Amino acid sequence: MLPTVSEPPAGEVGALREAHLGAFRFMLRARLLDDKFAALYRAGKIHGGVFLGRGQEALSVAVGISLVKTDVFAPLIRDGAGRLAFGEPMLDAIRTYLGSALGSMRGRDGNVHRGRPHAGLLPMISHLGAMISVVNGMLLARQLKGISGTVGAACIGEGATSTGSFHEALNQAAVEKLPLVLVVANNQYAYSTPNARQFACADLADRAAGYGVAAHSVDGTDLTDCLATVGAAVAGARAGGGPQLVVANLLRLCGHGEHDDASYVASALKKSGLGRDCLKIAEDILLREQWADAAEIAVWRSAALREIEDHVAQVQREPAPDPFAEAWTALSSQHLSEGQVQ
Amino acid sequence: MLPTVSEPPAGEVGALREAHLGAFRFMLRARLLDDKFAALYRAGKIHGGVFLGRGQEALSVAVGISLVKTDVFAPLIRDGAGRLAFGEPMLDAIRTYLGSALGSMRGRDGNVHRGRPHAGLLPMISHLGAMISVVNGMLLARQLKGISGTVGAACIGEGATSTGSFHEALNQAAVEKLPLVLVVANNQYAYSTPNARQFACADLADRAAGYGVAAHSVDGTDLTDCLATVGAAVAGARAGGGPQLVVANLLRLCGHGEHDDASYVASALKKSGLGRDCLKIAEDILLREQWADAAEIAVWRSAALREIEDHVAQVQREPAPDPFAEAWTALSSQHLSEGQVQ
Amino acid sequence: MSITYLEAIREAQARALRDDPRVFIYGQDVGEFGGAFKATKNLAREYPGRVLDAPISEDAIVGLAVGAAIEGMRPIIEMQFADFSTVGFNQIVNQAATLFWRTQVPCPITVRLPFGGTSGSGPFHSQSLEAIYAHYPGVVVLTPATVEDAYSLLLAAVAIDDPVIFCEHKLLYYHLKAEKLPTEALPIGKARIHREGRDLTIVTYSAMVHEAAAAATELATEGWEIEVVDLRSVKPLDTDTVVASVARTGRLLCVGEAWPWGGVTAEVIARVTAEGYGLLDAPPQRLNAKDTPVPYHPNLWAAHRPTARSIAAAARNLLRT
Amino acid sequence: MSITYLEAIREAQARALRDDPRVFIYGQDVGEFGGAFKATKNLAREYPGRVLDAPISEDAIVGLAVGAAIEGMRPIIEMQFADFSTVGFNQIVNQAATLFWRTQVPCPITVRLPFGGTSGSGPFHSQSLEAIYAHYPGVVVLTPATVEDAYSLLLAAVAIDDPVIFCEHKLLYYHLKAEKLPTEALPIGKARIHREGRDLTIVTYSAMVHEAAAAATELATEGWEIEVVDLRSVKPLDTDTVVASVARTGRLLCVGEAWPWGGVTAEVIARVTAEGYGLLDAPPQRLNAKDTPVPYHPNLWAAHRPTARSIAAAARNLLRT
Ligand SMILES: Cc1ncc(C[n+]2csc(CCOP(=O)(O)OP(=O)(O)O)c2C)c(N)n1
Ligand SMILES: Cc1ncc(C[n+]2csc(CCOP(=O)(O)OP(=O)(O)O)c2C)c(N)n1
Ligand SMILES: [Mg+2]
Ligand SMILES: [Mg+2]
Repeated sequence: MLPTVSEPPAGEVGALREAHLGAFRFMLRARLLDDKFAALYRAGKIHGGVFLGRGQEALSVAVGISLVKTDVFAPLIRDGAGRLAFGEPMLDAIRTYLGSALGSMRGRDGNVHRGRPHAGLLPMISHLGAMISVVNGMLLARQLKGISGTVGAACIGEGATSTGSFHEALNQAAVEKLPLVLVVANNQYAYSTPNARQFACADLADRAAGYGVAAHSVDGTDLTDCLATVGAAVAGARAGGGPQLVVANLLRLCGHGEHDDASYVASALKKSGLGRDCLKIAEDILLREQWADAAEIAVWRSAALREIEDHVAQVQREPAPDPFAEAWTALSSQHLSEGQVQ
Repeated sequence: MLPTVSEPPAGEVGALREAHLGAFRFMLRARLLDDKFAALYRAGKIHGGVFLGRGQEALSVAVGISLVKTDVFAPLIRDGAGRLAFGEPMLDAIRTYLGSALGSMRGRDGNVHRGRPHAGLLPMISHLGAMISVVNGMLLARQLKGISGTVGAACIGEGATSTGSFHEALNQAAVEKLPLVLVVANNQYAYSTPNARQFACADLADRAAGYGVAAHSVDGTDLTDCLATVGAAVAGARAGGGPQLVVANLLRLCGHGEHDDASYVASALKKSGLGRDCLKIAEDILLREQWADAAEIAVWRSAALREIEDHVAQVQREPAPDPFAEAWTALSSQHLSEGQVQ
Repeated sequence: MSITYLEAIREAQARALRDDPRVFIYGQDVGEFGGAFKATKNLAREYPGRVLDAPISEDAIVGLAVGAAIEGMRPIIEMQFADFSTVGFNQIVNQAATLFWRTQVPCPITVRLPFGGTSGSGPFHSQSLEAIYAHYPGVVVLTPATVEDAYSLLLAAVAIDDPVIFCEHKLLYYHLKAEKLPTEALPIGKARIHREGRDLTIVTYSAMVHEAAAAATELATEGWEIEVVDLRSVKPLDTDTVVASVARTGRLLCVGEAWPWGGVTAEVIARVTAEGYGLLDAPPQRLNAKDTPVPYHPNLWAAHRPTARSIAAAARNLLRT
Repeated sequence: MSITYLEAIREAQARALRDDPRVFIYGQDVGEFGGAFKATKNLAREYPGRVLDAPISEDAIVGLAVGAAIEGMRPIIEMQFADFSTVGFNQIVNQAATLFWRTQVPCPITVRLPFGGTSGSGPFHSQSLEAIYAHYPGVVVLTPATVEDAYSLLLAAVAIDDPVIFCEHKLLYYHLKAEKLPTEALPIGKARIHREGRDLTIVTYSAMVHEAAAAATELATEGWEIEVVDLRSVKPLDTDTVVASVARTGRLLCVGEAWPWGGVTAEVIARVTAEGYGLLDAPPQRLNAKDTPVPYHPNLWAAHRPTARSIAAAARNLLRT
């Protein structure tokens, strides 16, 4: 059963088509990049874990595509698609996973822990929920500097809604009426933990009223719904509507990380609507609406594959970080560094 | 304008009368004890701060009186009345404030930081929100041990709802469906901070739905409402209804502590219904319902004053803690104590 | 048959559950899934209702454990990584660690911290926080280096009436093996001579015991006899055993995988110089991780922490002094 | 005219707000109310929109500061008490302290911690957490002992590009006075000889500088000349000045108000014995608070922390060695 795209006014059809086409291509590139990381992981070419966004690309891309360059974006572990859409160079992802000295994290941090704060792209720390208040701070700073019209988006999973950080930050944003868009991907599991052990409310969107923020629910498997709903949330924040809580329902179509076979995922869930593959659904929309045909999609796919292979090949030739060239200080004020005190 | 006691079925009038009379006497004793602490503070007889429950006695006593001996109670700084009702000896309060070596805290901790864990009365640590999950743990332990019918109540102010601990603990209780009664005294200020800088929702009771717990709102100035509403919440938890969130509206009729003149409290609030003195209202109820007359109340008052003066005089003669007799170890396993390593 | 460090931790928990009805386990993914590292594998099935999945709420996780302990239970908490204990920090250091001192009601909780660096884990899945917890009064901090100690110290941790921070090193989980579980063990608070020697004492703990032992082996080929002391417990810290070793060797090198400032190594040196000053033939030295977050890339990681090679180099320098 | 330590902190903030539009203040009750201790008195009125009351959300408070710093602001955070920073701990040590190292984007935030014991404040309003923060890479930890340093170190804290934990001692707030604010000052990272002497060096910081000085005065009547070194900054720690002092006196007593295990005193001794071993004529000693929470009752509190009297006694012992 395909989702129905509700009839938009004639003039907007072109925009809708463009948005879907753009989004789909980011999703496709993100999926293929994820596949590559999985393959590199299996081949023992990646140090540490690999965390994929499979099944969450529609939601993630909707966030990235709804933002503009000057916005702030704090993606989390399953946001490969959103990152690309926001403008993260694919090279950053590959370099960080492979630990290249030329990457934005220079081998100091890895995998999904990457970003460029001055480009508005925050590099997550692992502690769940901790990035949201950082987004708040960037938004508040802009208000203090008299910059308006900026939006900040933060993505998290439903498991992270149980953190104190989530609560404090959402409440803080509400008190300051900041243009925060907080996107919760309810993918039914936090690692192996099912929702029944994570929260007891009927719908996480019910939390919004308790903070005094706007709520949006979205079918995370449906690109059209994601684009519309996340787009509306971002527009609402940009228009001065204060924080927006978006709760998407979907299913993680992979393990928590590539080391995890996810055998604990209930088969009823896999078979339910939540278990649909958003990439497949998006492709079907394009075909049905005749926004693209199979041949075009095949071209995009092979272009993306080539792009990925080229980048990986390039990064594999790049230098690894050199411990002897490292500054080995965590301070920016070099003169205050304690250096080699052991 | 007096609150109206809605007509109860004939058989319950006696119980209602008894509840009001009992509650009023605890409130009165708590108020007079607070007055004494304030006087001792002004006389320089108390080390550190003094924190009063003035204006919050009706709510607090309703909690204490709704619990039974085998329940768990985690009061906070404004719960003198609830403590007495739950069975805390008045001596514990005085000894802790005066630092007597014979008090339950033996001079190690002071003022409102007192309790007897094995009597179900938790001694708060200062970090707001931190006691709620401890109550959860006691309730869970009882479930594990097969003990049923226990309720645990935790009191906090509206300011503490902004802590991550509050959120994590309430969610935890909801997931485990624990018989937790979480009572929020929304007294409009957290120290000097007004609600507008603390949260942005219309009503803190709106938070309940986001956790999947029951909500109760109550006029915290009205003893009758407090007894009914808190009583219903406790009964709901005891009956297996899971966590209950009670939000009371009232005003702190004193400074944050006795060092604070509270000049920041808006006079409009003081003049509003929130600013009514719950003790005065409770007295008016007793008189109007002819459950007590002025003479009886005067007798209770002087008995309470005598009790307080006697206790204070006794405690002032008690030994102060002796540093030379102190064990100076924080471990229960004495043999693992590092002793005087400096 | 052989048993790993990780299996020993699982077995200790199984035995604690079996022998003591007051024990239960609480932490993220510890139930049906058996934990991120499988330290609670099958325990939920074997002990139904006593191995509970927690929400991602470290503060409430520890708070709940304290409450349960007040009621006489003996909870074992698994932090998914030691690094995440920072968000449960307040409940550990201010709630659990102060309870007995304030109220005379003991707080027998065990907080398991899978800790320490492994290649490719990066700044937030590699931290060594033993010094952070040991600075606070009211806690015991254990750092087993061997399969035997992983087992017996964990059982001891669950048995004592105080909060225990149980630092189990992730690098040892799968690789370190023993023939069988021990039937007897040194008590908490006693250090152990891991290897005897007479030229220099290396005091260390946890995974670094093995780096130090490798360094000692290397130095043996150069004719040096290095004594390696495994602290086992960093709080309490067995100053007597350390001082006695220094009395034999005259030289002290303290090695830790944690950051330098105020680490175990500083504490050991402060104690030895106060109590065993005359015993030292050369200035005591320490070797710690570098004072930066733990890097992701293996090249950087290997340079960030002490290794057999850097320990041997430091020891050689000290032997020459 | 005279100015207190607390007023100096207020004045430093006023000047930072005046001179640098990037500065703003965020914390509970810091606005109209002027802060629990009045360290931001009138600042909200004088600098409208730049002194903001925060909800009771320490984690989000610090997180917000980091975000603002990324955007080029220089936030000053007031924790109501140092003790409550434990619930903002993770954002300090894992977010703020790692930002520059991970991304090369500096994180110029100042976290003011009103800290240290005062009579009647009890276990949760008295803590000294300088060693906890100093253990982590990526932070600077300052501990002013004088009115002048309270002022100039706070200005320096706001000026540098790294996260600063600014430990201001509550006991000094009202009682410690100076004639006027300084116009020049030692930089961050330099210790100061508070009092010269040649028989023994006491290394300390913050309120304990005054206890040590009082002990020195007492010992002077017995003919001893005690040198008191005020560290000013515990991270970085000015080992050179300390070692130079020990070179003059030959004896070292380290004094701290924090708990003993892994405190500043252990760190100082580890450094001095590594670098200045031959300079010591006697074993270095330390004197810290006792290893329990800070007690409420004045009798217990006075025995829990080092005082002029206990410092003098420890110094006498050491002088006799
Ligand atoms: C504070 C904290 N506790 C524990 C973890 C370990 N951890 C990493 S991911 C994860 C599960 C996250 O689940 P969810 O938020 O639902 O996101 P998802 O992985 O499903 O996308 C956990 C527990 C962490 N990163 N941070
Ligand atoms: C985590 C934490 N942060 C700050 C404080 C300092 N503090 C003590 S009471 C208080 C105000 C509490 O307000 P509220 O919760 O509304 O309770 P009320 O005093 O109004 O009864 C604050 C900020 C604290 N105790 N704990
Ligand atoms: Mg999830
Ligand atoms: Mg309040």
